[in-house]
Amino acid sequence: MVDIILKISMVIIVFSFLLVVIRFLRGNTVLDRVVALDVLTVSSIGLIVLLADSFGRVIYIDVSLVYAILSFIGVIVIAKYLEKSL
Amino acid sequence: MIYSIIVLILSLIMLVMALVAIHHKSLQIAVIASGIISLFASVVYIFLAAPDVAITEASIGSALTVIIFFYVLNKIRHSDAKE
Amino acid sequence: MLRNSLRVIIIAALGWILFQVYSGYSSRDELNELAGYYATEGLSEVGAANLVTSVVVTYRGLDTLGEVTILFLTALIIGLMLKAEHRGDRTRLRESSEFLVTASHVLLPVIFMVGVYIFINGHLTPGGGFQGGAILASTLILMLLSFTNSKISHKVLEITESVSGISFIVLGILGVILAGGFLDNKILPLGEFGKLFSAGAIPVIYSFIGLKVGAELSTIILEFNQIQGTDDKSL
Amino acid sequence: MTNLFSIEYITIFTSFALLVLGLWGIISQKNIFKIIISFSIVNTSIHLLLVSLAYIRNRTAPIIDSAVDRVNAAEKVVDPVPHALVLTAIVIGIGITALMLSYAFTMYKQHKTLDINQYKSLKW
Repeated sequence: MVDIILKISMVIIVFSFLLVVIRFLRGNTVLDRVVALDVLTVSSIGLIVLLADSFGRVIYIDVSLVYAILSFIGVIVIAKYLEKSL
Repeated sequence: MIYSIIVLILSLIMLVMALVAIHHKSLQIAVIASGIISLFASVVYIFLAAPDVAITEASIGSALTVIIFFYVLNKIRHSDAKE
Repeated sequence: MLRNSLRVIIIAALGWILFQVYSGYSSRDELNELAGYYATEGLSEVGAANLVTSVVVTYRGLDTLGEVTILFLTALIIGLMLKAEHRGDRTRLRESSEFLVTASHVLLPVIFMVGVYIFINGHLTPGGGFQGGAILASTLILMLLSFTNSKISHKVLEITESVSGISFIVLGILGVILAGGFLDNKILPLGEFGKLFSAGAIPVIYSFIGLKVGAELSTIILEFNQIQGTDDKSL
Repeated sequence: MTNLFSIEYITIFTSFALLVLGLWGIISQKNIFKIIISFSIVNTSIHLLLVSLAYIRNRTAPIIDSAVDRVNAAEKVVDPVPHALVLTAIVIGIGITALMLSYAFTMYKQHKTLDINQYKSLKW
């Protein structure tokens, strides 16, 4: 039962990838694209944690930890660039 | 089976992002698209049972490369404004 | 026009070759001899739970030394190239917002700790010196972004880089004297499998690699940061 | 058919396609920044190819803990050697990218343009 629920949530996350990519391709401004990058990162963190459960390896969670830290810094750099104060 | 479908979708997104990175005329969007390619590559490495490579790609390919690109883009834009 | 069609022909030919390679590929179902040796004997010989770490640090340790050298040379050449840039007064930047400053006060120690965790646990969990070093460098980026007027000296980075590089070499030579060969990890007791203080010298070596890579990447970032916003007459 | 739909075949195909796209970008673009971006795409594709070649079906990551038995680890884990190679290759990749960017910046400062057709210093 839990297995099926986790599979369904994986499918939902991949569907959200598709929606965000459509937004990225149609997006009018650079800001739209930056927010798309951020949302993709957050969704990927969720996908990695689900995969760690379904492959049965706890150690994969380290990857999502690193992701969470570094994507934050990358988005701040892009925001500062757009703000013209890098 | 479901893993194959997910990997297929991630690969398709990577190919589309590669096209955007090569052919979009805005440099900032091209850099962001190449960052997304690295990001999905690192998710695919998890499927391929390589967490070490996934961490390296996430920290270096996806974050530091984009940051260095934006530092140089910022400098070039500064010079453009002055001319 | 001719040039363009030539390009298309070259790319199409390359694509055809690659497609032939792809259609001839058949996946394997067991490890080859070398990898099998690493997977069976490596566990008792090196004592690291992470087989990738045992390959990177011990069996192929010399490659890692060369790789760190390449990174050092890269940082050096970038410094040389951007040194010619006129480093005048930096145009005053806007102060960072309250959110960013407060958040980085909280987050900087945490991020630094995660980086150290990643490279000290390199023999047990995924990660190691390179990844931990990258996270340490990103700490520096966050510092540069949030405290815009602070000065970060090159001296500390240089000293960290040199000391860890020399210690790495000294550990390698100690391996020649006390154990089987260059960068042998049995100069320290192997310990209990799966504990933090195990696998001989691997945690120590990986910590030095992490500090060295972190210092080198930080130097590259600092070089790129120092050319920002300088008042440039030549342009 | 079931073979072609397994993970490593999909990723090998993707890496070849990324390689072709990146090379197309390198030889068709005029902007030096776009060329560097294409180079980093080629870089990623080679890493993906090497990791795909290391994959063996129904096996797990080469890290021994409670999930993998220590005794017959050789039948449970994927090949660790390409992973180690890719690990160093990624770190060298960022060094090369940073070097190319600083070189591109120096060229921009000299010629005040990003178009490589204007860089005529070495042309004869």
